[in-house]
Amino acid sequence: MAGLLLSQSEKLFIVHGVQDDYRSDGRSNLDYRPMELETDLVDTATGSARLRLANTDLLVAVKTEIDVPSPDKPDLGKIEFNVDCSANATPQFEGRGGDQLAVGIANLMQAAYQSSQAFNLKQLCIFEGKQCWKLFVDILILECGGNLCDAVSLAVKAALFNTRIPCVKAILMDGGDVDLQLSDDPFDNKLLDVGTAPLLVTLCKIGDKCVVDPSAEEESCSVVSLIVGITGTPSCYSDQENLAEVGGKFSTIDMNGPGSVAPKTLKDAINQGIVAAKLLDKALAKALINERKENIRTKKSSYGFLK
Amino acid sequence: MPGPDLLSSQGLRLDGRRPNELRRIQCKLGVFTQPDGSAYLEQGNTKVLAAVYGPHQAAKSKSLQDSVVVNCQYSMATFSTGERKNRPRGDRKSQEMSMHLRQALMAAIKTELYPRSQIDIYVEVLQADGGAYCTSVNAATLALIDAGIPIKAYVIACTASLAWKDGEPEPLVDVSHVEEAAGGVVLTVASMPSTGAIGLIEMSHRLHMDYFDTVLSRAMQGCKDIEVILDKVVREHLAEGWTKSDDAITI
Amino acid sequence: MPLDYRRFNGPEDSVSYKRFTKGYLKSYDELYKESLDDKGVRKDGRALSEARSLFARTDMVSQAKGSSYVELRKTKVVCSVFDPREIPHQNEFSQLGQIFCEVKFAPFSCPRRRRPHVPDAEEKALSVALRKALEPTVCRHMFPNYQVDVFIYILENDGSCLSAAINAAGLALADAAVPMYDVITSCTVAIVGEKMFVDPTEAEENLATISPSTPINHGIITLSMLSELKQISDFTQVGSMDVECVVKAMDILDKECARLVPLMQKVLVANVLKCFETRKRLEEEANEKEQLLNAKMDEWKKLLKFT
Amino acid sequence: MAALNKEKLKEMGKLCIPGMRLSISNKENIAGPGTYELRGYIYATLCGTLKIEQTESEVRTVSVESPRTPSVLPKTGDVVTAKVTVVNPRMVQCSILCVGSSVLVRPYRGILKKEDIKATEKDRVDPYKCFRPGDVILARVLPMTEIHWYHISTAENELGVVIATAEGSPQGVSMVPISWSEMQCPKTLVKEPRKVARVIPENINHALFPIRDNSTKELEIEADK
Amino acid sequence: MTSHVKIRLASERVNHSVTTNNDLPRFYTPGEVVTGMEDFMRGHGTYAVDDSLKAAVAGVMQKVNKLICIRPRKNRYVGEIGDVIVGRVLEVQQRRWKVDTNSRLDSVLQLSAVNLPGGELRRRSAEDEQMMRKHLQEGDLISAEVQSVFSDGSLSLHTRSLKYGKLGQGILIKVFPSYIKRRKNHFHHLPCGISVIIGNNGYIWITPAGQTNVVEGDDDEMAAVELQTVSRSDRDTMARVRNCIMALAASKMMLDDTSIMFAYEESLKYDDVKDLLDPEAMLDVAFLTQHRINYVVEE
Repeated sequence: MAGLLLSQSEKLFIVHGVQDDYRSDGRSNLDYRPMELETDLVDTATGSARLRLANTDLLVAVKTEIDVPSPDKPDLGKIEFNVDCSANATPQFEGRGGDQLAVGIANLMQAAYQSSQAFNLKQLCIFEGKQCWKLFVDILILECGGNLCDAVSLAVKAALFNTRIPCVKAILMDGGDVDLQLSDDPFDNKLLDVGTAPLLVTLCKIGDKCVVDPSAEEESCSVVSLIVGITGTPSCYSDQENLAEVGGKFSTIDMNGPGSVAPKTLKDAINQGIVAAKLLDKALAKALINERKENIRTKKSSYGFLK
Repeated sequence: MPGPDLLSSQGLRLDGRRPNELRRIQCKLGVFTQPDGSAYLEQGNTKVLAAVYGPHQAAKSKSLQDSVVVNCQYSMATFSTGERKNRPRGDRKSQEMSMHLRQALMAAIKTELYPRSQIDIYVEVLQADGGAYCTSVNAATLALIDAGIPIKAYVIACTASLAWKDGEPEPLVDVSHVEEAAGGVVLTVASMPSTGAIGLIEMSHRLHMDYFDTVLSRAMQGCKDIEVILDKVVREHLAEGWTKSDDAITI
Repeated sequence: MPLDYRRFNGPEDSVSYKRFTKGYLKSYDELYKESLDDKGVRKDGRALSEARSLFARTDMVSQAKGSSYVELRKTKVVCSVFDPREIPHQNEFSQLGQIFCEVKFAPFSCPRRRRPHVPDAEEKALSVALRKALEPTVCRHMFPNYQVDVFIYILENDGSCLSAAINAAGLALADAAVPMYDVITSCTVAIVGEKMFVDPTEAEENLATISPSTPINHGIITLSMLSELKQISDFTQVGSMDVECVVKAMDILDKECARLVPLMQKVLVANVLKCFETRKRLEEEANEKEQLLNAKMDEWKKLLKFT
Repeated sequence: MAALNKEKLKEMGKLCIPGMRLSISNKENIAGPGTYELRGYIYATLCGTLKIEQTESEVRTVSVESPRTPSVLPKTGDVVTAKVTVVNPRMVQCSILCVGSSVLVRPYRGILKKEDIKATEKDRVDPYKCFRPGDVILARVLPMTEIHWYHISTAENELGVVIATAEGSPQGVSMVPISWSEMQCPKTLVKEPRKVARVIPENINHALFPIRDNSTKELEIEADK
Repeated sequence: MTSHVKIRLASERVNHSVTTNNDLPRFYTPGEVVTGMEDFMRGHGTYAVDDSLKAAVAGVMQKVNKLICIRPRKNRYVGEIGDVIVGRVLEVQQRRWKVDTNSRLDSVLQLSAVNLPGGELRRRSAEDEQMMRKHLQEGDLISAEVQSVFSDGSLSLHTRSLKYGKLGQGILIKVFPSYIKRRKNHFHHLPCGISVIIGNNGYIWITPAGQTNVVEGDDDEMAAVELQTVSRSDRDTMARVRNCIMALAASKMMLDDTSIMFAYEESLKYDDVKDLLDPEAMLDVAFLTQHRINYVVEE
């Protein structure tokens, strides 16, 4: 994002603050700002989530379509990320103004979800070689207050957690063509297994230290930030006890911004990223499971942008 | 004549409404902190977010000496419709919508107050279930009010259609997507109900001259009804932000 | 998209006929065996930690200010760099100049045919990665408000094309006398389990991208270094791997990048020598011409006096 | 080949490539063009040869000279050669062709404002009486304030028009300066006003069209007598 | 390493309103007739149709003699001569700076309206222009006073006083200008040991008390002051004040030194400053502050 204009002494103040592990709003370098999450608020999508992290506001919707698997990977489904920077966020995004940022985030998400250890595309297969589900994950950025990547990954994971795929009742083979019969019952559907879905952690290098969850002001003080995608821990998302402790692996690492880093900083930062990602994953799982429990008890009413 | 099936034998519409009944309207002003004004509006299942930036300094190339530049962008989220859209904006339809939006709002904004400035109005349709344009106009009006930009009166848009009941014409207000798709006439009116001025009229499909007035007056009635609802919300919003220490009244 | 509508363009998406031959879809193990035999020798005879020999030269394209050609056996890349020019559609004052990168695959560069005009997603991603790698290398404050164009044309792709492109761009920038902080070198490693394929071919890259059924490390890491300053200018990773693996790969890449530096230096020194030679030759020629001209002048003057 | 190279190397001096550490940076050693300073050392930014110049007593400027035209833009304070493209009452627009002695690959746009034309009597300057489109001028670059436009100044004796053709004269016939503010066509003898630069002749063009000082002119006239 | 991550659900969303719904004033909405009488003067936020005066914005009426204004809940800053503002330099132009002051047009700071190092009035020469960027460059924050308002509504600023000028280290908060209470003094040294400048334009500047504006003095001295590290305790107080102001603004409360100080005192029961980022704590602080203000007003 085009940086905020800051004066040299404001930047200095922020840099000194990071050095001192005490930021302008009282957080330490490893603290996140409070977030708010809601799922299932877009009726036209199969799964959706809205995340608000301080001023950053996102809406993610998952739409499912039936597609033909690629010939190289006949037993895998497809997932596609698409980011749209709404001009509501800033007038700079008007027209095609937000495209560069949008493509950057979409590519990052695509890379993070590439490995089957991050997201198993086999669960989207309907009929090997013929039919599979294609998930369109549409991310709409409504307001920017720093730390977009982390927020996007959290909202995407929540939206996927909320996604219900209709059950296939029957597959009819008519010559070479496949005819699917989907269940009409809206409650007859399956949930996706998203426990391992990766979360992105942005480590913003300010001065000599790295901070998580940078605000827009902090982002403009930094010349380079490191984005790590770390796979989730499925045991957080499930009641089953005997799940193998997997996850916590890097699914993508990328550098952003015009600066460079020393190898040691990079090594420290990725370790810091793992710690942060595990905490994020736990908090997200807790929130999602709570919400699901709440919805079972009471009839869900969507808050959305009201209230 | 299309549309005999738009009304049931009991005189109810496909979604159970009466012909002159609006869909449920819910809204909120000031949803975001960064824009100068913002609003969220739901009309039935059509959901729209609007944000207003400005008035701020206009770019040199656009700047007008005697009035404000109003800049609108209408955009539909890719997931807003049943079928996924490929592009949120830039296609012909949304460009046309942006133009219509601008036209309707320009009629109300007191443009002469802000020379060399610019007002940006951005509308994001999150869910479209018929009447997305109307909801956008209404949401934009609320966002303008939230931003404290002077307007002559509420700009309200509403649609109306025509159905047949026992051989008699029966106009329908606030057309939903299903009714739109059924192929009847859809008349869109953007007006300032309190002054009676009309900013924009658009109609699709064919309608006999004789029935135009009835359909139009039903749409206008719809606008008036919506205005009452929105006015109430605006007042509530003002009251909510009211604190006692406010020294506003200095008589 | 410019499409010729007067002719039949064929389907948007086509499948190679090879897909229907036997043994097209090899199993993971088969692919693995193909890439690496029991003795730890790769298909092209290299050891795991052995990079392909690098051939590089400058001055390839006469129209460009600076250009280079880099070859890693079957991966062949041409790069040209042009003088700073105005940034189109820019209306904000920026203290730092910009680098515009465009990576293009030749239509015949790989088995899959490429669309000649429209840049596809991979090309766009490579362009962004290249820009990010070069930004910390170039002294951008020397040309505020202007941009330097870097064009990469990939003649043949057999893996590691991003590192090849970065290496080529570094040489071409130096050749164009664009001020730079350091020589930039880059290298890629493909990871499959415990094995690390340095400077992988395309087949090895593919193998590393396929997610194996067991939760082992896999993925690709590309790193570019400014070796004198000991700074990492770009780091990209995809796949799934744990911290130890990333750190180990970093060390390998670090060494490999350092190994390339003398090679690059040699090329650049040769370039300088050649430049001086040409300049000397040109100067000599100019002197000769001037002497001739002076002689002529004297002749004329004599004639003038005479008349 | 190697021997040859060695010989040449001696002749050229020390070769540099970007990132090479050249010397310590202190009061005695200053980073010059083609170098940068980092953590107390001077490093090279270009491929080329090392030049160490003794500028003042005990101060040495370390710089790198590239065999090619460096890919840099006109800097504040540089003297540039430019061609006038547009003249209007407020300013003169021109395209910058050379910086110092190096020719630019592409021209850059320059603006010469009315008040920057002359050092004295700034208010009474008329751009039309100083420049005409097509003139080649020498100018100094002012600090950059606008994107894509270099502000330049000719408010020095040595800056101003160097090559100009009078109206109606054939192409290629340059006028000869006859005073600070006038030039004359040697062929048609037309006099035109210009902001003339005082140039010290140094190459062949000046040999063809020598710039005569007024003093020598007088001598000649005397001789004629 | 302790990290702090909190994700709440929308169902736990906090309503920031601290309203006591008993004595609400009369609100006007656009298009509503304010008065039918002719002998009133038309002020901001109103327009005349035929013989009646109508509201153009949604808000409350403000009547000064015969001038009727409708004041909206929030809008862009409308400057008045003598207002104290905090602004950011956007552009360095010839003989003037363009300054962002949250008004509808960029404000102007003329080169002749600043105290340049050297003191006395000098002829503003070409060298000065080149020095302009040294004095104030893009991104710099300044405090200034509105000198005059141009006919198109844009503001002309001046910094010809020791208390105005370039700002050093600190935190800037942006709130809507209507939340700022107009006072005689907008520069406050709070008892908690820090200073705030509450700009009329809604920009609030928080800075350690020792750091007065860097206006005069030679360059070295200026640089030294600017580079000093702010001590941890000052930083802590500043962060607390920042979060308190954010809490008050989220509840749409009026801001002045009293409300900020009240909020600061109420917030002291939260030991950790970062706890004040939680919506519940924010509401709590705002509510208690409102309570105290009500109490003071009744006294």
